[in-house]
Amino acid sequence: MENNAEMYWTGLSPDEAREALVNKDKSMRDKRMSLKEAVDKFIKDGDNVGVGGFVNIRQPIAITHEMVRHGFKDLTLSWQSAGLGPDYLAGAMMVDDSHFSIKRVEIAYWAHESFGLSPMFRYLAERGKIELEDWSNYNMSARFKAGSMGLPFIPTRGPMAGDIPSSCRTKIMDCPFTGRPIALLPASNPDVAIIHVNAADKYGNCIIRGTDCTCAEIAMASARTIITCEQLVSHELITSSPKEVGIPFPAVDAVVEVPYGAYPGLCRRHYYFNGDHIRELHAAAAVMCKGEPADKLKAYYDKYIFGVESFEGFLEQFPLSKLLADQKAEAYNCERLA
Amino acid sequence: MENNAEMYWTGLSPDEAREALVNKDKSMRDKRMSLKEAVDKFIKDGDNVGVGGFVNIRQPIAITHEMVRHGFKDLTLSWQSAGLGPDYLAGAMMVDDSHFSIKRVEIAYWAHESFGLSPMFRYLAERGKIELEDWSNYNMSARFKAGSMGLPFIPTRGPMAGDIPSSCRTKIMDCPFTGRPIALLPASNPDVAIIHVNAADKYGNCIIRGTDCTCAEIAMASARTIITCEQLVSHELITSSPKEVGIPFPAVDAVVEVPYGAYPGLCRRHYYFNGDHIRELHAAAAVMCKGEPADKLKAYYDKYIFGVESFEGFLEQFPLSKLLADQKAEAYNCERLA
Amino acid sequence: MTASTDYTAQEIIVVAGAKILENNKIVFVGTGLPMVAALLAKRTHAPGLIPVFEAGAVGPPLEVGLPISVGDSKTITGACYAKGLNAAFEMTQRGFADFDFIGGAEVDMYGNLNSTMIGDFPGGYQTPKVRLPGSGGASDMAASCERTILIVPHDKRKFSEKLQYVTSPGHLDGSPNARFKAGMQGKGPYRVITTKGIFDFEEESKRMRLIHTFPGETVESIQANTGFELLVADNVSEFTAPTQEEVRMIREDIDPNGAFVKRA
Amino acid sequence: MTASTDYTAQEIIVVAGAKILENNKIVFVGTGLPMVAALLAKRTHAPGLIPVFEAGAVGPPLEVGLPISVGDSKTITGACYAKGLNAAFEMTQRGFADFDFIGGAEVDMYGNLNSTMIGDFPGGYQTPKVRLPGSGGASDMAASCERTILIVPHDKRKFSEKLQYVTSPGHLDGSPNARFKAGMQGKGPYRVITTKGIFDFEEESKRMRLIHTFPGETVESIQANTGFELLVADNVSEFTAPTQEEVRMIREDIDPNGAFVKRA
Repeated sequence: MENNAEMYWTGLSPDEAREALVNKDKSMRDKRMSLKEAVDKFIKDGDNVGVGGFVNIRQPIAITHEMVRHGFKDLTLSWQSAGLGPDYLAGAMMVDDSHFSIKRVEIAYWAHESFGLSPMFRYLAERGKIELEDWSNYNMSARFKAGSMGLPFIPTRGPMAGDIPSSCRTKIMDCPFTGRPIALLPASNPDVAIIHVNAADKYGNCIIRGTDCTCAEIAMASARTIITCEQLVSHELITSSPKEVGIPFPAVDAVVEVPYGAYPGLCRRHYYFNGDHIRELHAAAAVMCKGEPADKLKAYYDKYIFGVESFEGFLEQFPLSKLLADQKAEAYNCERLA
Repeated sequence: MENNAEMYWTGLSPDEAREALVNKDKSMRDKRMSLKEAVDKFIKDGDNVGVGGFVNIRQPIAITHEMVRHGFKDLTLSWQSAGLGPDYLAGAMMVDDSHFSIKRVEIAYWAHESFGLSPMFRYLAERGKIELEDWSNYNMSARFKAGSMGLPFIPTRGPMAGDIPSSCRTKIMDCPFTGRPIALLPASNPDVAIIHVNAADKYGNCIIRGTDCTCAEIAMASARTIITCEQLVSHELITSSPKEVGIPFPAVDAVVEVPYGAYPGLCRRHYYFNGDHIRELHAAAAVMCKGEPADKLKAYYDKYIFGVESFEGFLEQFPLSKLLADQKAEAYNCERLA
Repeated sequence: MTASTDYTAQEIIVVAGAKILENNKIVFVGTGLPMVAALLAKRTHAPGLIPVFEAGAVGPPLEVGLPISVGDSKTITGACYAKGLNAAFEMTQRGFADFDFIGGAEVDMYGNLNSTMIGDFPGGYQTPKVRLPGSGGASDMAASCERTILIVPHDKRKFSEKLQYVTSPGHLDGSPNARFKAGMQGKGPYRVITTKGIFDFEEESKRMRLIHTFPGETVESIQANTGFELLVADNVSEFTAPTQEEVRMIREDIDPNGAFVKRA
Repeated sequence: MTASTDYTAQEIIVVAGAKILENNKIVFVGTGLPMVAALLAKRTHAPGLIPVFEAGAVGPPLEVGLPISVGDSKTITGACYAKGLNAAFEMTQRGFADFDFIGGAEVDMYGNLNSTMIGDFPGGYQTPKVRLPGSGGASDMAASCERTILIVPHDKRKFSEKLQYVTSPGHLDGSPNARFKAGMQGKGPYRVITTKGIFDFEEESKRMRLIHTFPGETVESIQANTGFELLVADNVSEFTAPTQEEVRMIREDIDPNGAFVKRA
């Protein structure tokens, strides 16, 4: 096993992550603010940003739009599997990398399952514009978990062979109990977590429906956490079911109510995918992979992101009938009385 | 760090634990049976038994009574903090160690918080009648967690100094990422888990109210799991809230409906502690610490355990008014409409 | 049970995949065609099949239809357990998955799989010729599920002597106990389903072995489209063409929108 | 704010413990008197105090009364988060606990605590003279919370030069950065509350230092009952006796059944 001299931490080192929490005001206080304020206050150039959700499920889309409007430089992005969230950030870099830039990604998967590959990922990766570090879904989930547990590393059994261990900072050691090889993954403690949830109270106690993805781990591993929620609800309602709380308030710094905040992705109980819009975004980026200029993508950003004040302005560009249809499609998936 | 040559596994080694699951029928099938049948079928002499619950909360009391009636030899018992469950098993050994015996305990705490020390633990430990291995609550919880994760060990930061590391099989190594010492705890994979839950369906999907304790980890780490539940409910009801399922069916081998199955301890939403009865049991054992014979404890066992056919017979010896009062006390703690 | 005459390459893959899945077993289902195959199996010979999806869902009945993501809301409804990614992979690492079922872009004779990049590794890792999505959970499933079922479109350049990048470990270099020695669990690659046939792995050498040719293919035509030397089972046979009912189920009931099974 | 004249030793411990707890901080509360003190603090000067209990509850209002176990149903009601033991300790290890508050049977001058055994360790470990309950979560809290508050009944044999067993690590041997070097986190022991007074730890030496005497005690009487040499703060002062209202709250509102605060 190699020694630790060469280890570099992106985001916070384990000791820095501890220190950040020690110095944090962990009181139960009102954390509501505008999304603009939250992004301005809690994200900085050069940050390692942990992205919540999974592929196009409950991705923090509203937050990424606000980040694009704000502009950031040299971000490191970390997630397990993601689609739209990073697409929006990467697309901004493709449109104007003096306004927005990603330095590095630490990931397992960047694509869209049934909606195909990410042209943004292909464009940036194939041109060497971002540093890549490949892990697996469990690797990245376990790295966030280690970070959320206050551990410097966590062991896993996979993937133990192949080229992933040579693409990343995992270390293989012989287990001192069994003698067999085991992987040790360094913790991930992002500077800031961006997470969309179903419901939250003003203190930041969050309820997630459907898969938790790795959201609690990312929030609790990070030094700061921005939460958007479909519904801002009373503390009394949230705490009437303590076991449903997936992220507790001390891990949260900002709470913003943003209905449809994961759209055009899916948010369980609220809306299903808008595949047409995902394809519209991709079409605008895909031509750049073939060497065309950024015009089409710039037009998309001008229309949907730079041309509006807030995420509500993005939503207003969809016909109401489409938003209602996507609500209805999801209502079929988890039928319940209103 | 020492090498692995000296490592001994109680219960299953990591490779044996994997093999046990590989060979297991994991189908969704009806697992209902009598408690007698479950104990007879799934517990064997010499087993490492993982005990669910925490101190006197949701301890698998009905299962321990049935185990006592059955009689077992040379058990290893593993838990984080427990009270009544192991008291009943240890008391049986004090009454007649040719019928029931414990060889070893791997634990963090054996006592009763506000109800005082465990005279059973004092009696057996101070006379050298059981092997002791001391860990901490997090240590034992993390060991079960490692077992449930299919890992041979899990790192923790505590307790890193003091005498616990010299009382147990933890190993301290220098973290290959930070250079600082970190504890590696060997996984615990018991032969059998004994767990009481609030509700289960016939396949073994379980819902736990109040603290989960370390029940899911113990069940999923063990080769076999016996579940008793306050309520046996339909699969449809259980799966209408998939996120409330704490233990999924493939981890479960037997499901037995046993109302009051954690009594005289607490089960959230069902009943609060019966402190008087805990004290009655302890009084019968405490005199043996002072050198008196087993008569009083034997009388308790003859009356409450050997003298009855099943746990219902134990319950029948309480006045209905007391059972209702303990229900009512708990109803105050978590008031809700019926 | 009339044989279909107009099934597509993807449809026969789905039917073959479904048939390999066994009733009452737990299968960790990767995204894409494996999801369609699992649903077809569940609605035909394997109603007791227990699907697990890496975003967290265990054992959903899938009565609300085909998920188009392994995190789709449709995987949660009626599930027996639904936490997050860590919980799903921890169960797998523990040994709760009898099978995993994954797809990839490039495979070698030992069932190692590439879904990361086309290009030169490690030299060109930071500037891949084609950047693929990456492992997702496939490498975790391949490392820790008991037996792996692979889907790879059959193409000479994709059935390679040496992969450009090994994302999901299979039988590694085929040496005895290679997986165990590397620290992994499970028996590794079990079946490969391609657009041309079905393969298993010979016990001793761990090399890919043709066991079924798809209609219209021969041992020779398949070898000709494979970039390494195939083993051929003694009793190699033709895989029965999908029935009209199977094809109808795929087209009308299971994937009516062509989310994964393309009509073309 | 009339001073009480009939408070008990346990009652002054509870009042002192409550006063050390700061509003709006997270305190990981051990079983016994710390629970009573946390509830008193929450109902007096520290309504924003956030208790965490090791069985899993985070931030309950405790409006349904005093839990008699750290896993008591009363800790769950109205809590902001409630998983199990692993989750509670993982949060602690991460740094979410400003304080922990634990009791023990034996303490040394560096705030190391014994709650495991009386007897000879390691020789007599398997046959202890008195077997105590064991660590529970105390050693985990002591290892990973930011600052530790200890309660130990004051007795010469229990304030020992050398502990019979070190369950919960404090400042270890008092050497510079001893905790950090051992791999732990947090600043370690912060206050000790006994039946005779309140102590902190001197910055350099990490040795226990008397800062407040309880009414009726003097520096000398306390040293006489301590098995090691105490440091004494320059400005040592007498701790104000509990008020009648504080005593009433403990007896009537908080622990009316004497679950932890014995009347005798």
